[in-house]
Amino acid sequence: MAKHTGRGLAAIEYPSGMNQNGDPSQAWIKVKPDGRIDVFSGTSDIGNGAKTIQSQIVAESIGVPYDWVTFDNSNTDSSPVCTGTFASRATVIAGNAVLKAAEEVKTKLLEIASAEMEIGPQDLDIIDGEVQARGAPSLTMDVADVAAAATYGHGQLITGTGAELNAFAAITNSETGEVDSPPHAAISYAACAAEVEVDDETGIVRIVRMVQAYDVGKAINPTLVEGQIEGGAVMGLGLGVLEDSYPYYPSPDHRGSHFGSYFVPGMEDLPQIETIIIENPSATGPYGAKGIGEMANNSQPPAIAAAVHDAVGVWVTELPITPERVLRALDAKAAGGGQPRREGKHIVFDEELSVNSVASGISWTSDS
Amino acid sequence: MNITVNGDELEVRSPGLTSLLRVLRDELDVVGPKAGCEAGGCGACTVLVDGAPRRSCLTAVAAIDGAEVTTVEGLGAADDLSPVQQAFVHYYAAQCGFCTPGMVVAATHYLDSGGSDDRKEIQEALRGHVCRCTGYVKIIEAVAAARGGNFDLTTTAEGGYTTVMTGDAK
Amino acid sequence: MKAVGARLPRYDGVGHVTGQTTYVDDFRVHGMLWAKALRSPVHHAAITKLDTSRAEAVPGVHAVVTHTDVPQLEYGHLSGLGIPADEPLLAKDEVRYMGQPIALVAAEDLEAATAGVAAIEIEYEERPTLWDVREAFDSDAAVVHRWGNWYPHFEDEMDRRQIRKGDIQKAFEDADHIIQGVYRPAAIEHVPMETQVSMVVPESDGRLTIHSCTQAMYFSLGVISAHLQVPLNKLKIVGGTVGGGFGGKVDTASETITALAAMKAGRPVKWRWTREEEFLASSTRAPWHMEIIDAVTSDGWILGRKMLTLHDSGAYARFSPYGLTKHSFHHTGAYTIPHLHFDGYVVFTNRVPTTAMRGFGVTSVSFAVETHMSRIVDELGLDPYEFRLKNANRIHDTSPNRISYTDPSTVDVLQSIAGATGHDLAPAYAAATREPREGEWLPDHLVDQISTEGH
Amino acid sequence: MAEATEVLTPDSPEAAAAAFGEGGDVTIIGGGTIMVPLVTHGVVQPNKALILADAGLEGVDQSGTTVTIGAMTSVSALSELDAPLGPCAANLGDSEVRDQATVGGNLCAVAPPEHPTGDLQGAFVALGASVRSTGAGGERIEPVADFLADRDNRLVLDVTYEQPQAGAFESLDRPHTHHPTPLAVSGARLADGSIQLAATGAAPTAVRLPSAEAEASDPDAAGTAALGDVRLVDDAVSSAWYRERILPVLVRRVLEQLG
Repeated sequence: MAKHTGRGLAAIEYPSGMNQNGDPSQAWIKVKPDGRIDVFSGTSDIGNGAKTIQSQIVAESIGVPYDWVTFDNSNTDSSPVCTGTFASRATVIAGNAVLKAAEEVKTKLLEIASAEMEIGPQDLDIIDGEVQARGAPSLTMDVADVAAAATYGHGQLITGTGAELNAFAAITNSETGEVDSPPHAAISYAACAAEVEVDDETGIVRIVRMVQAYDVGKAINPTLVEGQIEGGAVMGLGLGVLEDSYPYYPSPDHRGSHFGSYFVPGMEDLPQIETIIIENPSATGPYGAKGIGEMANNSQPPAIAAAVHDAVGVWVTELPITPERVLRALDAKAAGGGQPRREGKHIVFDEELSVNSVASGISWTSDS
Repeated sequence: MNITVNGDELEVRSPGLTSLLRVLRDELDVVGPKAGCEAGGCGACTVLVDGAPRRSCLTAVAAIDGAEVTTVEGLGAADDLSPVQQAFVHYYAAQCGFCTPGMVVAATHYLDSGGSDDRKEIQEALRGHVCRCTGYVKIIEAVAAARGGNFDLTTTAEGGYTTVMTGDAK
Repeated sequence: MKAVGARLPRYDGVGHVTGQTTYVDDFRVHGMLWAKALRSPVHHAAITKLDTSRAEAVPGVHAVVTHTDVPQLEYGHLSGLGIPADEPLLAKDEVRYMGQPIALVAAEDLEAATAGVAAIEIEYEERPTLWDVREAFDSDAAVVHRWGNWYPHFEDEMDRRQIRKGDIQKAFEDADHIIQGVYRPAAIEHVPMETQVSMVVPESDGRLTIHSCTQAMYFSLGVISAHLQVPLNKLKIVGGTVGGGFGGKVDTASETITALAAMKAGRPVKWRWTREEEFLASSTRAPWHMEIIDAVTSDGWILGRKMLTLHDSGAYARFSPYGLTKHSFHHTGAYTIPHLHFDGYVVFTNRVPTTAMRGFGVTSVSFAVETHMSRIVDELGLDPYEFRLKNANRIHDTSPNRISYTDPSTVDVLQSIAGATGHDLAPAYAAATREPREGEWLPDHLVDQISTEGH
Repeated sequence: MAEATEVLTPDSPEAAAAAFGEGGDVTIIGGGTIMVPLVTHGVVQPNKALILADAGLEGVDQSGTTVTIGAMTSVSALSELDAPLGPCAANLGDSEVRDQATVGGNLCAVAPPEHPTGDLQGAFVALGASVRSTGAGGERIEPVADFLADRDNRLVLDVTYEQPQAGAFESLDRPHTHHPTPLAVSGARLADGSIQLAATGAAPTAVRLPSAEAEASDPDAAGTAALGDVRLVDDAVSSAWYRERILPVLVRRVLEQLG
C-alpha cells in the first residue's frame, strides 16, 4: 500500500537505411531564372520533417537562403524514385540524393558565374545567395543574376540530379549470417534512464522522468531532432506500460477497436523528458547525419522494466507492463516464488514462459 | 438549417442527424477539421460552436441550427496567424499535422477562457486530444507560451530541456 | 545564414496550423464514389460461396470488386527481392484472419456501399486456428499457411534465420554464470491520426491518378503496377503528405483495391478506413517471443549469447522475413559478444498480418537484450553503467555479421546519461572512450573480434 | 444516413414528452456523444429522432437538501457538486466530452462489448437517486437501480436525490486519452446515516454493493464482501482478475473517506 520509485537504464543501437541496403533514393533540382531552387524528391513526409530537412540540405549545399527552396514531393510524375520514408532513411539516404543534386547545381551555377565574372570556378563560392570570389569578398554576383544569365544569356537550364544507392549486402553464408559488405548506411546509438513510480496496491506504473541521449551524427535541425526524440519517448512509454493490440495475447479476444479501449498515450501520461543530442558524425550521412526516427521508441521499454524492478523487486518481461502483470508478479514474490531457478552456474528466469514449458515441437536450452 | 462557418452564413441540406464534421467536410468543403475517429476519441475534429469547443463528430447538425461555428481556418490565415498558430509553428508543435486543427482550436479556447501557462492545467484541458507524433512536449510548450503572440516565425525555439554536445565537445 | 544545424521552422508548418495542408481525404473531385469493404468475420475459414450479384443490384452501387477482378492476385511485399508471394489482394478460396478484405463495393454514398456489402452472399467453413507461436512446431498444431507454420526462407533450404559466430559451447564452459530469460513484447497499433485512405481517379488518357497516404510512393507504385499488370507510366501517385505513418503505411493496403473499383466503375472512388478498421484490420507491430541464454563472467564480460526468436507474422509474410533478418543482425545490441548462436523463425498465426513499425525488428531485441542486461547486473551485483560500458561496441569491434564498426557511440551515450542523472562512474569508466580496444578493455576473449574491414 | 429520418427538435419539456409519446420508434439525441457516432457509422438507423438540445431539460436545482438535475444537464455542470457525483463527473471523458455529454444520455448508456460506460450511474445509485421519466404509461418516478433494469422506451426528464451527509468516489485510473472507467466505486452516507455503495464497471450496468454496505464498519471486510455483489468480466480495458483485485481496494478507500 505504498508507492515506490525506481530507476532503470538501457542503451541501444539502430541502423539507418534498409537492412542489407539496396534501397535507392533519387532527386533532381532545377533553378528558376531568379535563382530560386525547385527540389523534386519522392520522399513522403509522414510528419518526420523530410520536406524541411531535405530543403535545408539543399539550401546549405548550394549556399542560398532556406526560403529560396521549394520542395515538391507531391507525385510520382515529377519526382524520381525514393524507396520511401521508413527504415530511418529519409535523412541519410534520401538526404544524400538531394545533396548530390544540389552539389551539381552549385557546380553549374559557379560555371556560369565564372564566365560572367571571369574568375575561375575554383575561386568562387556561394554564400547566402551571392557568388563571392574567395579572398575578395567585394567581387560578387547575385545567384539571381547568375540564374538569369544562364537562362537568357547562355541558353542553359541549370539542373542537378542525385542518386543514392548502397549496394545490396548479401548474406554469403546462411549458416553463419556473414555478409559481404556493411548491411546498413550508418548506425546510431542512444541511451535512456527512466524513473518510475509503482503503486504496489493497484500495480499502476507511472513514468516520472526520462533522460535520453542520442548520437545523431549531425543534427540537421536540432528542433526536429528533439521532436523525434520526444515523440519516440512517448511511443516507447506506450509500448512499455500501456498499449496492446491483443490484451489477452495470444488469444485474439477483447481487442480494443477505438480510442477508449486501446490505450494510446495521452497528454497526461507525459513524464519529464530531458534530451541530450550528441553529434559524432557518420562517414556516410549528409553532413555526418545519422537517422534516429525509428530507434526513438526502442530504449524506453527496457529502461522502464528495469526501473520497475528497482522499485518493487519484480521482473515483468512481457510488455506492456500492465497493472495486472505487476500485481501478479508481486503476488508470486509474496508467495515465495517469482525467483529464477538456480542450479550450479545456471540462473534460469521465466521458465513458465519458455517454449520448453509450453511446446513440444521446439526447445531452447544451453545444451547444444 | 443554417450555420455560420467562420463568418459565412451557409445553408445546410444534409439530413439533420448528419454529424457537423461530415457537414463541414463533405457538404461545405471546410476540410480543416479532420476525421480521426468519428467517435469522439481523438479530438482532431474539434471546432468552436458558439465559442465553445465541440467534437464536431459528436454533434448532430440539427442540434446546432443557427449556431456560429469556428474551425481552424477561421482562427487565422497564413499571412495573419493567430498567437496560438504562431506558437505552434515557433515551438514545432505540429509534425504530421493531422491532430493540429483540433489541437489549435482547443488551445485557443483554453487560453481565451483564461487558461494559465501551468503545464498540469494545459494537460488537463487538452488531454482528450491525441497526438501520435510529438509526444505532446512541444504542444504544451507552445500553449504555455502562446498568449502574447509575436513569435519569430523564421526560427524555432530550443527545447526546454535539451543539451547539444557536438563531436568536438565530446 | 547556415541552413544545416539551424532551428528552421517546418517547411509545411504554416499549412498545418491553418488547416491548409491537404491530406488525401481533403481532396475533392467531382463524381466521386465511396467504398466499403467486405471483411472476414472469422479467423480462419474456407470460402465456400461468394456471390456479388445481389450487391451489384443495390441502388447506388456502381462496382463490386473481388479476387476475380485482380490481374495478378498475389504480389508480395518482398517480391522485388525475388521472394515468393503468399497474400492475395482480395481473399479467394479462404480467409486466414478476421478483417481480411474479400470485396470492395463502390457506391454513390457510404450508406449504399454499406448496403451493398451486406448484400454480398458469402459462406464460410471454419477451420482450426493457431495463436501461440510457441505451439506452431507441435505435431498437433493447426496448419495455417500453405508454406507450413513457419516461413521457409527460400534460401539454402534454411527454414530459419541463423547467426553463428565463435563457439557458443566454449562460452558456456568458460562462463561463471549462464543466465536465461524470456522476453515477450506485445503487438501494438501504429495509430496514425489519419486512417488508411486512398482516392483513385480514372483519367481521360487511360491513366489512374492515385491519391495515397503511402509512406513509400515508389514502393507502392511498384506494388500497384504489379497487381494491375500495367507499366509505371499508366499510374500517377499523388501523395507525399501523410497524417502519420510509423511503418503502417508502407503496406499499400488500400490503393490497389480502390484502383480496381475506380477502373470498374469508371468513376473516382475513395476508400477511407474507419478507426475501427484501423484498429482491428490494419497491420500491427508484431508480437515477439525471445529467449536469451547469456554466458557471463563474474566481473561482467559477456562471453556468448544463445538466442531463439519467434516472430509472430500473423496470417501472411508481408515484411516479416525482412524484419527477422534485421533483428538477427542486431541481436547483440550495442555490445560486442564473441560467441553467438541465434535461431529465428517467422511464425504464421491467424492474427492480422503484422508489419513494419518504428524500430522494425530491433525494438523487440532492444527490449530483450537490455532487460536481460539489467537482470545480469542485478544477479551479479554489478553497476548498470559499468557493465554496459565494459561490453560496449568500440571502433573496430565487429558485429554479429563480422562487420567492423566505424563510429559506435555506446560509450558516449552512456557517459552522457550518467552525467545527466548524477550517477558517479569509477574513474576508468568515466575515462573510457569509443576508441579501439586496448589494455584492460581488450580481454583475451575479444582479441579476435577486432577488425578494420567494412565500416 | 437515411434522408427518411424524421428529426424533431422540441422546444419545451412538454413538447419533448409529447414528441416522444410512447417511445418505441424514437431515437433520442441528448448531447450526441453516444448516439451520433452510432448513426454516422450506420450502427443505428433511426426512423425518427428526437433532438433535445432546445427542450429546456437542463439545469441543476438545489432547493434545501434536494438536488434535481435535468436530463440535458451537461456532465461538466456536475463536476463542482459534492462527492460522489462531482468527482465522478469530473472523472468522465475529457472537458469537451463532459461539456457535451448529458446526464440523461449517461443513464441510458448501454455498455458496448469492449468496456463499461455510464460512469454517472454508480454515483446516482449510491446516492439513492430517483429518475423521473416519461413514455408508455406516462410519467414514472423510480429509483435509479430500477430504472437501469427497465429503461427501454423511456425519456429521462430529471434525476433527484437528497444531499448526503458525506460522499466519496474512487476510480481505477489508467491514464490514457479517452477515459472509460474500467472500475469505479461511489459511496454516500445518506441523510438517515445509512451507507450506500455502488460500483461502475463491475456488471453490465452500475450495481449496488449491499454485501459491502453490511460490512461498512470494517472497510477491509467490506471490500472483500463487495465481490459477492458483482459480475466481473474480461474486456478490452481490464480483466476480471484485475477488477477482482481492485474492487476491494476501491471499496475500502471509499469507506475510509466516508469515515
